[in-house]
Amino acid sequence: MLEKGKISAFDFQVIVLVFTIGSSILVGPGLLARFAKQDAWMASSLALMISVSFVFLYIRLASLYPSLTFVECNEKILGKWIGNMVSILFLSYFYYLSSGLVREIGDFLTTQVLVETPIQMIMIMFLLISLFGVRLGLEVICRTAVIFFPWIVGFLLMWFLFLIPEIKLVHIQPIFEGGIVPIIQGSYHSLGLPFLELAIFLMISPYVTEKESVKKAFYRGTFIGGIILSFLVTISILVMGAEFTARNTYPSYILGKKISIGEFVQRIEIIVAIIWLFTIYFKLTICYYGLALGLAQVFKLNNYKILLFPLAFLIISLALFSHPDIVHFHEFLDHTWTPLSLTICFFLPLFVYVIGVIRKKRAIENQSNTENI
Amino acid sequence: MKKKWKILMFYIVVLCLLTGCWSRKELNEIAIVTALGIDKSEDGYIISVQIINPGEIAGKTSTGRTEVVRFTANAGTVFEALRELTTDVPRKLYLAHLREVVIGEPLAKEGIGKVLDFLSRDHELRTDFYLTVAKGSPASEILNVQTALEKIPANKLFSALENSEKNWARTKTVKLDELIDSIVSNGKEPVITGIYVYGDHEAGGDFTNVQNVSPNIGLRINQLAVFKKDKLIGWLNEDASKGFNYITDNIKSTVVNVPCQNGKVSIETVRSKTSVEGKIENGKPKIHITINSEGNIGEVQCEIDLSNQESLHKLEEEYQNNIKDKVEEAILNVQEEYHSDIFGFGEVFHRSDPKAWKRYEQNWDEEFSNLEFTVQVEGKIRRLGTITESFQNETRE
Amino acid sequence: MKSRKPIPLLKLRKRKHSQPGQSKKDQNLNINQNEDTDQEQAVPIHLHRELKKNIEYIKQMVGNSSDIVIREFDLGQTGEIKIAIFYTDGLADKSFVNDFILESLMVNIRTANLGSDVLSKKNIYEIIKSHSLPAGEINELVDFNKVFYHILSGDTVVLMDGFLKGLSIGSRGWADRGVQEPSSQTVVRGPKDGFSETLRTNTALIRRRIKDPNLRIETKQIGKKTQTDVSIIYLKDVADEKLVQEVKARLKKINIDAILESGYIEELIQDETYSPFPTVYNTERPDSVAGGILEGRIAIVVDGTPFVLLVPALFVHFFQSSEDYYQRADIATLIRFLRYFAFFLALITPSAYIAVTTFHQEMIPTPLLISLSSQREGVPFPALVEALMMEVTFEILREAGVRMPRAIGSSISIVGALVIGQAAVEAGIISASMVIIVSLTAISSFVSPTFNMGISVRILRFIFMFLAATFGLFGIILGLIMMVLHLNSLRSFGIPYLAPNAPFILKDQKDNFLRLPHWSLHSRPALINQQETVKENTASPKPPQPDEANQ
Amino acid sequence: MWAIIGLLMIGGVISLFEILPLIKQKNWREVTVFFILLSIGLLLNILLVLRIEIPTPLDLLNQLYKPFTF
Repeated sequence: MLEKGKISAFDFQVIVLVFTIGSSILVGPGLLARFAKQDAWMASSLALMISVSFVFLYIRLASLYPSLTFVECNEKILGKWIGNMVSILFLSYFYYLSSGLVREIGDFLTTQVLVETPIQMIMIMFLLISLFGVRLGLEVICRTAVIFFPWIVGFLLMWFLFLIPEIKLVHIQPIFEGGIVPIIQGSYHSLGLPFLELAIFLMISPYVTEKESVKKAFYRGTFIGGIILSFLVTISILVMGAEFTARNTYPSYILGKKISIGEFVQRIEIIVAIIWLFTIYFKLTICYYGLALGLAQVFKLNNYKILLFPLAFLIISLALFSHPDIVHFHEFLDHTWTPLSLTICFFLPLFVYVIGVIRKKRAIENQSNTENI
Repeated sequence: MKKKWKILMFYIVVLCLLTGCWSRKELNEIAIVTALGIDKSEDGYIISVQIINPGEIAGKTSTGRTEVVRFTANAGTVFEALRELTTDVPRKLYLAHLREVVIGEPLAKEGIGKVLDFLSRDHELRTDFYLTVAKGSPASEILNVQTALEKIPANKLFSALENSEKNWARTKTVKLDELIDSIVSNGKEPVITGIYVYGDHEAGGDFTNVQNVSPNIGLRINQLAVFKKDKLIGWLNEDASKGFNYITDNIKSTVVNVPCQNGKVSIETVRSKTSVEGKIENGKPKIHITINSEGNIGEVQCEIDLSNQESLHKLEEEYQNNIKDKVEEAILNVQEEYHSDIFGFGEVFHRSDPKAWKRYEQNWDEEFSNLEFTVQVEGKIRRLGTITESFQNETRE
Repeated sequence: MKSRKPIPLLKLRKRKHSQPGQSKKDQNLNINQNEDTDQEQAVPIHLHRELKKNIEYIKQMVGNSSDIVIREFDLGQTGEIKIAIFYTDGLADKSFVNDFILESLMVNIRTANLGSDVLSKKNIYEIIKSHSLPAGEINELVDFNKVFYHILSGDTVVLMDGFLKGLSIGSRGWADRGVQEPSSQTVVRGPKDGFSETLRTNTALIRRRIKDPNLRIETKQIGKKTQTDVSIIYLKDVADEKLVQEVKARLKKINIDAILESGYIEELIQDETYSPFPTVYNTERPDSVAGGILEGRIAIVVDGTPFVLLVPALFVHFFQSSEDYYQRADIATLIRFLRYFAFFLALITPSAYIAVTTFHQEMIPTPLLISLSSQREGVPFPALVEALMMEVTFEILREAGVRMPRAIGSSISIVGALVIGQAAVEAGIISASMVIIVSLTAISSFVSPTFNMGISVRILRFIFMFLAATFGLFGIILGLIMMVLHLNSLRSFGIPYLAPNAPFILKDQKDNFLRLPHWSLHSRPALINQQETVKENTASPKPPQPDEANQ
Repeated sequence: MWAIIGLLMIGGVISLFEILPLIKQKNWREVTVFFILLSIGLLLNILLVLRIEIPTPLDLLNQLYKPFTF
């Protein structure tokens, strides 16, 4: 075993939840509002409903071989060559996802907060801290998430509470203006962000000690995270209107700017940035961790930690050259990300699962056959 | 051996830290801009900024310099002009604490959309400042006025706008996102409160102005500017402004004068709630406005027997009529003169009947000009103030 | 003339370490002799049969040390029995030696009724051992290492001519500070006695609080030269057996020549050296130690210091004062929150100030921003340098205040701070707000009930300041994440440092941030002890029912 | 130029720290994988420093998934 740490179901639930919120909290509302206008909140809830089926698939896949990670499963089910090919495909998705997250944090900070700071510097710092976490192991990452979890929740609650006076119900009317099509379109696009990305937890679920409560924790984490996201989308639209939400690059940050209670509680948009930094940190760290662990398992190394520095170089460089500009990034997010995620994080695991089930059945049959003889 | 990588990481982090502090700006290196004025010039914009002189406002000893300073620059775009100001302003302009944006009337007539893009794109700008239109004088001149009582003129405008919206209801505070929202929306057109300089225009920048008990010059907010898309097309008069606020449910408190025998009674509106409903009747859109208003007697200047419930009912009726008149006048005025749906009736239809709205959306302005509407006012007078009967009845003899 | 070559000192040193020792009033201890022997092969230097040679050897070993008293005298009717006693002046209780050892050996033994036995050269050893020493603690000695240990730790050693063994009599008694009020951790309500420098006094203070036969006090000597007594104290039926073994194993690993204070032990047994956070708790208060032992933790008492160690020490322990349990639950809870808040303030305030004023001015309300920037007019340094200057000045003042003679210490430091702060502001070098920030930080760092945590905050504060000066709040967040990651990677004797928060243990939340009333503190901390977890079963107090009250 | 030297130096220091114990333990597989990944990473970063345009793989994906977007 490359990872000796053990995490509890509660830790797992927290990390799933934080992962779900991470990065979508800032990009999600804009993306949804672009497609579904004022019905974005419905699109978001619909996406949550659909995503339960993904989680279902992941849980079934994980329970096929409860003590193996996805990469190990692949090899066991598909054999050395095809299995490793599938694993590499899977890992390259998360390689891109890690670099995309690093890119997102860099873009956000350089447009909103630290404008003059070179984006490379921010990326390097963030990735270094993430490396620090990955290096300390899964247990430490999850426990750190548990420590920050009440803060994230507290800040979120505070933020939502402060926004209540700004709500204008007229903003979500008329309901169903464009019919069902834009809603489906919107929810389709938010599938890849973040629900399909949860496939990374196939790399982590074997390390949960309480096997029987993994399922519940996974569902609960996804569900609560998804509800928070829907809530956020709803509140963005209620406060700012669909037009304004869609037009802004980081609508939830602008949402923070709208808070003004008396002359006292205002100018606290940095809270949003803090929530976002925390959540995206854990998302990145989990991806980074899964990537390093998976790669080590593919190459049969006995230590994933030595891969971290080389991977850091790779992630930084991909983050810098993958998108020539922010328009490209948004284009990619809007049009390619969801189908790509569907291929890698849904059809691929589905394929592996189906083959796995067939193989297992056959093995049992063979066994009974031999017994009969 | 195990600790080595920690040490390595530590060094890398320190290395990163030592390489610099790029975005740093010390407090004494920034110039806090509280008001921004935008005027039109032949080939671009004249930008004027009002900068705070913090030492004068919060310092222990005053050196006799002015509390605010105005700078202007002329360039092709707003952004360029702001950068051009660096040739004049010794410090880096800092826009996050902007309270007021004043737009010159000629510019507003030409269209403010281009200007607004900068205001919503720049990362430093927040969305919590108010937008106003300078009436009768360029925006730069508005920023050139020293105000009495409030040391920072922009703050004076800011609080005056808030207070008058709350207590007078003939102005309206407009923030950036709301403005953009109504420019973009087809069923709603924007309004912005006007602002003008009264008194001796020359004396504005003179520091001695604020040393007078009654200043020679001052700033006053009044009237609402009617826009069509992003272009200013005219001004609402004061009564129509009030009517406008009644329709858009923007009344927190106001004063209504009602005639009675040989005089007037002032009624203070303390609560008002408007609901606007849109319906398609006989293939024609129709608007129905219901206003629920509650008031107290604020001042009595005539002989009226307030202890009599009948006379109170009469007053209530007058009160209702007064509001109704203003609302109707406002709508008719806008329908005839401006053909611009500043009340957001289009949005009402959009919300209540999105399918029908699709039909009208294209030529809504025309539809709006011929829109039928009914106004229903429920006025109630609840309290009489601290005295009941006016002593005017006694003084008559 | 000499029949035996004296053993070089160097060789002796090696052997001395392995000596198991027994001290006064240690009747109920069991000492793990077997554990000691496997550490280093002890080479015993046996006593010689001739007393003269023994005395000669001892004299040679201790040199001319004036405090070693050697008293030779003769016994028996004819004085044919030669005897000598040895003790260290100052460490041994002189009156005890005179009244109970010398008197009984020299006077009373003659008149004693020995029944059929006759005092003779043959049976003198047995007679002395069983008849004529009115002392509680007697040990038999066969080799010199033990002899030296006993002499030098204040016992009296009796050697007789013609025997290969001697006796040591517990006669320890030296000048002692006595039990005084602890100076480093004071409380308003609670016991005012504190540990002193004598191990025995300290163990007695603990024993007096826990009168349970299960309380184990196990002592061993650590330090090749100092032979310092180190006791571990735990409740056998509460403490985790594995934990006890772990502590013993770590103590056994120590190979050092001197232990002068418990700080030595602390550094030698802690889990992680490269960490600003303490993983061993130290206290001067017996009630804190007793509380810790009752939770299943293990106390390590070191002779010569009033600071007793408690392991495992988790992060939350450093925010819990023993006074929390003596006050009402509600105020104790509030005060705990205050402590965490102060910890946070002490850690973050200067860096947050730097971040907000140099990166995120949009966060400051306009009037405050105007006032801050008017204060900064004319200040020639960037905020970071300003903060560093003030922080360093403050640290110097604090250190000076501690080291200076007590009489002038506190007054000078206050005056120094006032003068430096005020003058610096008036000279325009430092902005007034920065002085406020630094004072706030300073005061906050004193709120922590233990000194240790205050130190780690002092170190980390500077790192946070640099982070804030480079990346603003982003840097602070990164720093916080890094700090929590590090905290999570720490363990104190195998127990996660941030427990019971991470891993989250719901059961232990009753005495974490909150301090629930005593009647609801049913169980001991889950991670620290596995056995006998139930602490108490008092029902919550209720007012008597009215009909009962009437009866 | 300095940036490249710096990059190479950081890469060198990291390999020094990470690889020496591995070589001592004769974990050749780890060493190989480490060096291959590190050199690709360094190469990419050096190309970035030299401002040589690296074609982004995402354009390929964009092309590939064009039919599936709506």
